[in-house]
Amino acid sequence: MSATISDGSGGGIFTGKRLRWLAAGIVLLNGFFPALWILATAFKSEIELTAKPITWIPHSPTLNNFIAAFRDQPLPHYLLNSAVVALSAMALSLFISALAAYAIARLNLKYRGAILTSIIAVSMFPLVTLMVPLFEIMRGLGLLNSYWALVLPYTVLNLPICTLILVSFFQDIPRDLENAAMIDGCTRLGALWRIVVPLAAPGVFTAGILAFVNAWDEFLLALSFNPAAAYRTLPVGIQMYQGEFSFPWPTISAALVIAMIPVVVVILIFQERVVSGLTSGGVKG
Amino acid sequence: MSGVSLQKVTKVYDNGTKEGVKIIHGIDLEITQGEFVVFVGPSGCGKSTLLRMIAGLESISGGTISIEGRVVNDLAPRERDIAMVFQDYALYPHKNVFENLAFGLRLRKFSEDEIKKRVNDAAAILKIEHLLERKPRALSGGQRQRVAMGRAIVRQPKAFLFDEPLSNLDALLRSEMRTEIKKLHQRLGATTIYVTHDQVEAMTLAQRIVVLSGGNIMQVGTPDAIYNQPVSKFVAGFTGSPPMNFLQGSLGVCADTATVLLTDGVQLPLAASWLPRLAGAHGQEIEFGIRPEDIGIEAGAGFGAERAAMSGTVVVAEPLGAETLVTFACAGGEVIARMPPSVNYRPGEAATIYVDMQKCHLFDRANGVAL
Amino acid sequence: MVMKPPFSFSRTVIRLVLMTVFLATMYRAMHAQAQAQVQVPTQTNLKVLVGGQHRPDIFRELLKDYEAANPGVKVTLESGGATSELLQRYLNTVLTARDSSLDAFLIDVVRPAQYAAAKWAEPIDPYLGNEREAFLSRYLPLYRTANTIDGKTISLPAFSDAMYLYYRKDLLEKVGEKPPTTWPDLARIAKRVMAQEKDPNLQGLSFQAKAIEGTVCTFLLPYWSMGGEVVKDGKLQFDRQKAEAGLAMWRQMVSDGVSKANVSEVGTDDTRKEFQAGRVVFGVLWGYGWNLFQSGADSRVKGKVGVVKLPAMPGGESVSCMGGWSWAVSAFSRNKAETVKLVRWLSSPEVAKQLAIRGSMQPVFADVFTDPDVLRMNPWLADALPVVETARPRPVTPMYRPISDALRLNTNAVMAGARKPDAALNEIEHRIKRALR
Amino acid sequence: MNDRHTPTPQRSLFDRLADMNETTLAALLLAPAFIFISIIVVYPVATLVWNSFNDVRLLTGAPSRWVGLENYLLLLADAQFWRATKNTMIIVLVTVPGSLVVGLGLALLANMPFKWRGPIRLSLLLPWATPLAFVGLIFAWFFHSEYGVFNDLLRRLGLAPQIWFNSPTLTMMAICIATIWKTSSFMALILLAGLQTIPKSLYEAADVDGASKWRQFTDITLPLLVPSMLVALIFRTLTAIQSFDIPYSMPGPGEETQTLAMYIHMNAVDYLDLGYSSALAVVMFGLSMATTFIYLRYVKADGK
Repeated sequence: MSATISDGSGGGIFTGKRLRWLAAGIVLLNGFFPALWILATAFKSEIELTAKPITWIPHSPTLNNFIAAFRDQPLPHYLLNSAVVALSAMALSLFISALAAYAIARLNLKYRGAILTSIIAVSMFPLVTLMVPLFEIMRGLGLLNSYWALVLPYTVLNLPICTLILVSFFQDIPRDLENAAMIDGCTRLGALWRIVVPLAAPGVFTAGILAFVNAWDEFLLALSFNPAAAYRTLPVGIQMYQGEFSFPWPTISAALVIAMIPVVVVILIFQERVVSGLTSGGVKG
Repeated sequence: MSGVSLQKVTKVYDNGTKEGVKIIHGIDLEITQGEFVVFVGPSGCGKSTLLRMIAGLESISGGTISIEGRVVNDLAPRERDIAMVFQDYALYPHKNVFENLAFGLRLRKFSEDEIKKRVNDAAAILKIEHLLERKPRALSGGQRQRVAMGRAIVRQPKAFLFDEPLSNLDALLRSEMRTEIKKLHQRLGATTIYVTHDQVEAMTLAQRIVVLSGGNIMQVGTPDAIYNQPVSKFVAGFTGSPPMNFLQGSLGVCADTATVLLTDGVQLPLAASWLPRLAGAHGQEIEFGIRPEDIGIEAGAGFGAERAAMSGTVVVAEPLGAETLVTFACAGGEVIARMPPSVNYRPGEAATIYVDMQKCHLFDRANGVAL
Repeated sequence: MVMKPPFSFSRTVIRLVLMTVFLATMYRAMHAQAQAQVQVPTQTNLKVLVGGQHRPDIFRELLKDYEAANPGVKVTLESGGATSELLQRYLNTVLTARDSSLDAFLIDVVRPAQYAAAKWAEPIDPYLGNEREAFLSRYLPLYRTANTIDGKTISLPAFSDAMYLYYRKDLLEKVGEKPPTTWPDLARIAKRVMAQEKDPNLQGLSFQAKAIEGTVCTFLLPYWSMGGEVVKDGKLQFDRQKAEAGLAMWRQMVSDGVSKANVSEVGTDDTRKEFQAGRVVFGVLWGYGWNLFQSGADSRVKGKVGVVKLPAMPGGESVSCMGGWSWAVSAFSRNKAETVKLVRWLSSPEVAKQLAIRGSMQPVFADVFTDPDVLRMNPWLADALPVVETARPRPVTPMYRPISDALRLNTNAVMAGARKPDAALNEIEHRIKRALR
Repeated sequence: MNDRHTPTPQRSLFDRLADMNETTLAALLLAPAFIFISIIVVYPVATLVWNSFNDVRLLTGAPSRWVGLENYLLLLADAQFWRATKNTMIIVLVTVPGSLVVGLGLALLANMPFKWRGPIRLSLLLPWATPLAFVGLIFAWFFHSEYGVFNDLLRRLGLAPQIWFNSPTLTMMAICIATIWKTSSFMALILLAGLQTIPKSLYEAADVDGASKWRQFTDITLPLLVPSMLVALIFRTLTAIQSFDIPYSMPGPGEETQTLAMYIHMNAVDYLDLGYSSALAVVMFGLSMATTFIYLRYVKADGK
């Protein structure tokens, strides 16, 4: 798939309907194939799984794997942990980066550029490099095996992208709207929460989704800081299905399917906003 | 009682140097309660800054501003009890018209009944009752303008501030809204400060005009005073459309006569009333100012007794329907004259024009001050 | 600017926060409730961690007996990481964090040195008082030694294990061979059996070369057999020639077609499954295989399995790799005395007998090996005892983990053909030296 | 009419805070961000650098000890460090351009006028929203030598199936394919954003000038996409240097396909060797910094 295919602008080389179908096919296949394959695997029995040649569509679909997925590991518990961690990290990073972004975008700041750069520089620090000292800090604070152990680092790791997006959205909002609100009776912060932030909703939304997905995605810190069953997040929990001696693929597939459902639902509901938020210029920095 | 009072108000921006950049140079101004005052001046003259300082949107570097006797220097905008209409209206895009109007009242914890009453009253005054449910983006420019004003009205504030509110409207709507604003002020009688760069708005709306330039007040006065007795060439050139004509010359003053000597040997006799003011001014370099409506093509009626004739060449004639503007080249410069529509000049044609010496203005060429 | 439909940020944030708080509270409540049910004043709550492979179900039953006999003590069982490494990774985090929530845990027999050095385990000796000698002398000497570091009893043996040679009695009888005593002998017999059976699915020898802990033993078995050592007095003592010969022996098995070409993908349970399916003549495997071969529902080798000690290298001695697990008391426990009491019970002959009967886990007491009740369920244990008694412990050092990695990863890479033996040995040497620096 | 003034709101302490001068307010608003960054980034980085000059091995139980550059010297002589670095660089060099090209392709395809945009969008978002650890598991399954779909396809095409994870090269290929799949969709989203900001009139003008579609692509689309691409590339490169989840889920033979991040993790969590892992981390941080600076230099040069 190379650049030779099309210029992409308003049709380009792909003027034919058939070619357009082909394009749609490629994109859809790329996006959905792994998910569909896992879905199919989740309905296969252990015997069908090891059949040769492998089957593409389950011959005798079974729900046993889903039952096993719930039986072998506390899957709902993992889902809950992931949700709590990702939502808290998202809310916290939105709040903190909204304040910072407002200061950078609006207030009379001397070293505006340097401040923004230093926030963005956070993303230059690889997570693994921070892992060890962070582990020490969490240990010192007694936060290992707790939600905070993940919420705090995820919040900070999301600050660069959230701040970047919010700054560019805040800058697009006419200053006089804020002035009007202050004359109408708001404090400066009141105007920020009542007028600026709601108007930057697409940006807030984009930043929020990115923050959520980043936190939902994270594996390394979750694996290292919260190994206890009570605080395992999904990516770590899914790894727990494998045993000393076995790797139960159908059960893992079923667990993956269940784990992906909330995300797919979120995407289905918000896809419009995600894409429009990303395309309205926020991400381009 | 004083509506808004400015005393030695200054504004200095920090530009890294010790002194900073001075934007407003010690403004003194008293605006009485209920008065409609217009700040006018070219862009960059500091009029908007001054307005925002009154609103509390800009800090005050020196001096005091008080509203109805209360010093507001350190008060936040919301505590000053003022309302402001912005150039781009600044309507909250995510709230409908009703909520836009109600926002300020809600923040002040008014009862729901009171809010409804005030919003409906304001809407009735502005004839926007049918728009209350709409979002700003579904409104036309003129409607947005009305909503912006409505938002100011419902608050019944101590002072209305307008920041070039009509500049985003097309010419027709602009004159319509101008009339509306004037009517509104007559109806409410609230202290109003209105910033514009448009001298027509200033002339039509103001009870008093404040002409600003470079952060200084050039002149404060009624529209009539500003128009007819400008204190400087700057003020004179700022009002009127087309503006006042200026020709360079010098003064010839004898014991009982005074003459303006223009280039190319043109001499215009000044009225005797000038003499007391021109003692000892012989030979002074001046600018001779005359408004377009004070130039005629004949010595006939409508002009004062003392007219002076000048010969010139027609450069261009612009018929406007009710009148025709004719540009003449004469006395080393160009003058525009407001002529009746019946004149029929061709470019290049030689003509004699008559200047109403009762209405002429003389300014010191060095500092622009009126003589 | 174009504005989106109404969206109240503060409302959304409040909702999210409320939702989060709600979820967390619900979760906490669930937990608190679970704990409240058992919350009786003056009660001691102990938490014990076992691995996923340690039959938590059996332990749970046994612990009920303990609770019945000790009113006022409530024991919660948590089962952690599925493999020895994952379990240890979990314990690494918990213990570096000085977390007091776990009171006791099962640790691999290779780890007491690490627990002693890191001071993660509470030495048991002070709690034993005068009984110390009498108490400890009951254990198999090898296991007593393995859990004693610098004269301190770091942990108490839970069960033993060793690597055995499982073989197909039926197939060997067909060719009239006895179980082999040397590896070349094994290869020879395997080839004969394979030639006889002509079954393309039958392999001669199954052993593990996947990058798992068991592969450390794969490396060590021939190396030890020739008298090699890895760590002595905290220093590396590496005999390259012996190591090279050992690896060469395994590679020979593959190149002769005795073992599968993809042996680098073979893990412990792959050997078990294949042997159980009747596709293997000889299998190198831990003790857990026996029960499954003899009584597994789908076993095709019932009554056809024999167990002997592992073959030796030519001219060398027969050795096995010692396995097993021990109970350690957390140094951060808040109820050490009670926990020691529990752990003493857990490592007692009575419990060992129950574990042997119910889960065919190998005891750490000679007399339990020969207990008639135990032998009725696990007749093979009679053969197992001499193997266990002569098994060798893997290197005893706090830095066992990096040494283990060096050995198994390199063995795996060599067997996969991804690394030359020479390079692998260089790396083993280098990494162990570094770990022991 | 001014007989009924609206009451002035009460000035609470919060209001006073909110009304303070802008610099103080700005400092207050920035404070939470910088406090968090200090705790989660600055302090750890400082400890990291400090630890890298010490022998801190929790497994030995010995107290930590200043050893100067010893950890760095060990690192230079450590074959596994070099191997892990090499693997990491391969992943960077393959997957960064790889996901850019695939992402560009997807963006161009997705930018075409479709009636049903929903499924297209979902298919772009799905890989992005699938956690990396899941992607690793899923692709490990895909490449399974016996039951994997890739070998099935090879068989169906009449080609020899491979034991992917027995060979370092094939394992790296599998890791790169999985990584590109996961990352190209976000790349596509960003590039799609870039594509949609290119005014249509430019293409209309080019049509009038008689430029071919290909010329329009090379002379309009690509150059105007450069800014979006650069931002995407910086972030993509930084994450590629940190590759952990996917290689961790798809281990090759021995440690042949270990990445730097995995090696750091192993030394830190499994060996509890904080000194050495810190030295490794400092080196990795250096790599990230260097990469960023190279990009920034390019951006600056490009800006002129």
